[in-house]
Amino acid sequence: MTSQASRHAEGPEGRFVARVLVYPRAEVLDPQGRAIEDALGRIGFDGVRRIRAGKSFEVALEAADEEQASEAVDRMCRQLLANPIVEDYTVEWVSE
Amino acid sequence: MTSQASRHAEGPEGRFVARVLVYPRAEVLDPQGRAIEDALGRIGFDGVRRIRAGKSFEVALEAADEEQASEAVDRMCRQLLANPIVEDYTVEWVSE
Amino acid sequence: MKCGIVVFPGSNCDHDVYHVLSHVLEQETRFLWHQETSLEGCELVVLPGGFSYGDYLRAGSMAAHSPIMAAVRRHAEAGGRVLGICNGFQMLLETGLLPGAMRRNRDLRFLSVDVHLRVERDDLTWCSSYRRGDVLRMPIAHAEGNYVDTGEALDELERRGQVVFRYVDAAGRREPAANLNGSERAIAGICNAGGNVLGLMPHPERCAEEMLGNRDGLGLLAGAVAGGGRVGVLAAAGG
Amino acid sequence: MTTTPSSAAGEPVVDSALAADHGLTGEEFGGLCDLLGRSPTWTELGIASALYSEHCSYKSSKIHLRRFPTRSRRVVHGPGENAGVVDIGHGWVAAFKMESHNHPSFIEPYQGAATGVGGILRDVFTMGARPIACLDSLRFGEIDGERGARMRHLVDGVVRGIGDYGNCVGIPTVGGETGFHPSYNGNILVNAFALGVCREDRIFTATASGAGNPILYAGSRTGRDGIHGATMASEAFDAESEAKRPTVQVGDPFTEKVLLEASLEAMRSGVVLGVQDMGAAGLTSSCFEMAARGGAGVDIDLDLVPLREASLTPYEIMLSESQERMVFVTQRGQEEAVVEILSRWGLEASKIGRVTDSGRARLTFRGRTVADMPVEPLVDGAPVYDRPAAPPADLRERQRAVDCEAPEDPLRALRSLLGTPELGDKTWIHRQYDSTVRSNTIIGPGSDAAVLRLKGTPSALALTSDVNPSYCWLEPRMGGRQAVAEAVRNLATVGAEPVGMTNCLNFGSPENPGIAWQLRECIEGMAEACRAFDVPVISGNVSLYNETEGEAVHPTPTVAIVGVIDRLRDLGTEGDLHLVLGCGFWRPGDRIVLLGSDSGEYGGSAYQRLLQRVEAGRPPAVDLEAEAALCGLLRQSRRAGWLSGCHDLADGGLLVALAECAMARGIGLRGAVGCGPLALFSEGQARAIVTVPGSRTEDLLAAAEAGGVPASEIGDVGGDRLVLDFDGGTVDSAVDDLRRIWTEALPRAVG
Ligand SMILES: Nc1ncnc2c1ncn2[C@@H]1O[C@H](COP(=O)(O)OP(=O)(O)O)[C@@H](O)[C@H]1O
Ligand SMILES: [Mg+2]
Repeated sequence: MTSQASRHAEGPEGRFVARVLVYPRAEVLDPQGRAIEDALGRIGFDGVRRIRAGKSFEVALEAADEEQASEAVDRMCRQLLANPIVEDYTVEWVSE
Repeated sequence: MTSQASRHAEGPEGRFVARVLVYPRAEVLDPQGRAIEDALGRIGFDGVRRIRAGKSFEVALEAADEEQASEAVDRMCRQLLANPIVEDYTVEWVSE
Repeated sequence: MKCGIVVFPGSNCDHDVYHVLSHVLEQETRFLWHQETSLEGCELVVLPGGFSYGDYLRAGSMAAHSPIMAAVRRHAEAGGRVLGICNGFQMLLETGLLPGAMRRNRDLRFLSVDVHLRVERDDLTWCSSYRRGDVLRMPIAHAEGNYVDTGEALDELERRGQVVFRYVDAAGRREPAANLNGSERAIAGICNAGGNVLGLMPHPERCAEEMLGNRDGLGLLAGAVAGGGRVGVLAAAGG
Repeated sequence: MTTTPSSAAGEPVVDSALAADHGLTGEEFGGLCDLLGRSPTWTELGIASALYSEHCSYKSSKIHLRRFPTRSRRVVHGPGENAGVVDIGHGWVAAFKMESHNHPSFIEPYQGAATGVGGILRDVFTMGARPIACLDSLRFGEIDGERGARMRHLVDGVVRGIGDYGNCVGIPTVGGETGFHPSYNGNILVNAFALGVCREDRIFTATASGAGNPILYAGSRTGRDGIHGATMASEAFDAESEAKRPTVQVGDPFTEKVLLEASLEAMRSGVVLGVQDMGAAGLTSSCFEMAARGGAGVDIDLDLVPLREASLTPYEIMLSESQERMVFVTQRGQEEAVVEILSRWGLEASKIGRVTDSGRARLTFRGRTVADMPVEPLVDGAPVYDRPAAPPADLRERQRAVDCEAPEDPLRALRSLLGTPELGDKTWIHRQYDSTVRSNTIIGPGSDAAVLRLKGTPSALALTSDVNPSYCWLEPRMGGRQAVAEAVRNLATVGAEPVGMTNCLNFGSPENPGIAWQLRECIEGMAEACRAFDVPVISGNVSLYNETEGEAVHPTPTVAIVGVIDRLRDLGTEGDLHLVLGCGFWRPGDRIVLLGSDSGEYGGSAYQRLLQRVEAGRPPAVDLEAEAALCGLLRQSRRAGWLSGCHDLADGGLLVALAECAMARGIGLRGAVGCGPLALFSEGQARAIVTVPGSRTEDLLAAAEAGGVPASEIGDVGGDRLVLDFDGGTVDSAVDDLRRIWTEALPRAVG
């Protein structure tokens, strides 16, 4: 559950945009990823080694500063966007 | 449908890892994003301006070179991973 | 009429359609495996409901690439009849045999309820048992039935009269509350320009016998096998 | 393979402390060492702890379960198989079972509930039966206000999980029940039931036989998920359970669906001898149980087990509870036919070992013997405990007589009750379940019993699940009886004859004498009722240790009973089958007749609990003779085609039942009863309301009299108001008004 704040993009008036990526935890079955792998194989993509299928959220929020924004997004992830029992999440900051 | 190949990460033996992000197109209603906005509001996050909810895939593949890898991932997106009527996709390259 | 029902891994309404076509309507009916490349002379091809490939990614997206779909496409392009029910409708969208796409239902939940449909066209063989304006009751059971397309595409669809069924209330009125999955223009079922390919979200095969308390769907399946020959459009009913 | 098994470098040293960590008592560990003639290896310890867990061995409940009658002329397979099997006529049999997935669902509601459905479906199709229906019985804690936030999340996740799994596999969920009570705040209950049918000569059992025959592994690969699920289900919750989170299994309903189709096809092929799914304790229980049934042994090469991660240890491979996996034993030399079928469905299959006549399970891994254990003594010789049982210290206090005040305004009381999640409409839940796929559903969720036609026969099956935990908590024996009686009664409302029962016994820790007593008493009550109604118990499941920090759930012995309607057509002479068999008024002018008489206890009633906010006294008495008479009368009237509708009286009593009938289609009634306002809410048992056309009342009343069932005409169906005169006043309300309160109750509560 790494929250790597690589680059905080601060828009006008303390507006931040985070990108949250949520994937099944490594040891947890990812049936969707498997199904897509198989399907790509059937269509003839044979170089594919592995697919992980996850979710991605773009969160635009206002906050006083980077730290607050970061803290808020982290809480959102834990409370709503990701299910820590079966999923890992990462947060990145993007410019608008 | 931008395919911005920002950085090609080449693993051993021509192994590449792409990150594909698929979001509902701007003009298409994003019911899931809206639902998350509402839910975040209900649990007291008030700085949130907007959420876009999409999918994210990590595609590990083998290819002769960057160009082939890039071309293959682009085809995957068009043929399977995204539905152009309702979705846009972007491709990024990540190091393993 | 010789009918074929395509079985994909994850199809789960295949036997239900088979039951109605074969036992209720007494048609020569067979299953077609998704890996086959020929339709074995079937005049009506049904893509049944279910969760082909688990509906992972997007409903119908993976089935659209099955080997048999090339044959289905040729059949459709030659004017042959293709009926897609629920997951089958989603496949028709994913293959491009019908225009548009599906999103998750408006409230993001699976919906298993009876809905009312208004018949918008009666000049198609499919609807030969109904009259325009008829209100039918049919079950829906899906999580991704929220039909969408671009504004222009929808206008085009309407202009060409390709909307065959719409969600309405019991009195036949278009009310937002009756459009449970949130489909654009309350679209429940559409056909292609030629009228020989039909897709709809509700399940006519689940309401085709008196014993189940509802026979409103029988007409559609009867229409699907009506007329004989390879023509899917009702012999030029002047409309 | 004669080397003595040993633990490998890096594996923990097995001693009694480590055994204790695995939930084995000193005595159990000693017995294990004696049995092996040495100290077990790490892998063997894992295996033994799983087989000795409450979940697999039934060590605390076995002694009580023997009380159940398990035989009848219809029973084909009783308890002991993956699912019980009964003859349902016309050459068909039904296989069914119920199972709990309580602990996993509390930890991760979506996956917990989903994999619960997956597991019970596999239990059914391993018997060769095609699943055709599911039920789900759910118990949640308080969902109101701030404190209910976590519970609302659980409700949402459980319902989605059940729906997504069953919907994808394509098995309709046709009924169930949902209850809310603070005793489930720390432990919710998720009990899933599945029913399958097959031709009588096509039934399979999970048996490994014939030395040399190959053992095939099929389905998903083995991962690290769910290791020790069976042990976890055998422990009470505490703060440490949080740390056990990674043991949650993730289900893949798509793989289940193809596994189902491929398995049934393989079983039809004629080369399969035995089939077993990998449920709790995964490969361990499947190998040991299959071998035990066949009186055989097995040699398994763990290097051949398909893995998701190469780093799995033998211990983990044997205990993984990865989902959607099966084991097949085939005729020697014919395994290719099965592999071919599986691969056509896109499934991996590999030969992992063979049947032996050694009576032992020998497991090798990377050239080393990692376990060599006798099968039979571990499976059938698992410890059996007769745990001390005594009435709980507070039983007197629970059963103290309390005065139940009559409502000043019965209509207000009715409205309050209909507005609770307990009595409110459950459509919000079951509309997330596909209830009509397979096109057999005549009556789905929302009635007393679901009814499914059996294609190709003139008959139908009816099914229902019931239990009233408050009754069981106040007086376990009566509660046990009542659960069975209510289920039988629900079946009788649609004219079905009960043919078999399954159950799921959800209790707290059996090491607490009060709870051991509740368990024994509930079972005794259930068994009494089973005997009275001649209903055999053909399968079931026990879930103990449903408690958190000493707070146990109310005793919840969930009962599911399946019934047969021999000639469906006979029931429909008064209208369309779905109208006549569903509960709800539909034809103005029909007479309403109340059958049965009130016994007058209020303990545990909805009125007492939800409006008076107490839970004390005696629950309604269950007079098994009166129940049998009522059910006999209902079946007779159904067969004769007299009834246009029927609904039994249960939670909430007479007024709630009448309101339910009215709300179903917005058609009211005008009637009168001779009781006071309180009795409108009595839950006196052995009662039902039926509707009949005027021309049939004579027949019905005469039959009631002959059968010794009290009967009184209480009014007529019609109008859009519910109007009921009682002794001292009148209840008068627009049906629409009640309906609005009732339908909004649950959606509002779950937010
Ligand atoms: N979790 C559930 N899943 C499916 N159906 C449910 C569920 N909970 C309640 N129902 C349906 O709601 C109706 C009312 O339930 P209940 O009050 O328990 O009925 P009864 O008292 O007749 O046993 C039943 O038809 C039941 O099948
Ligand atoms: Mg009932």
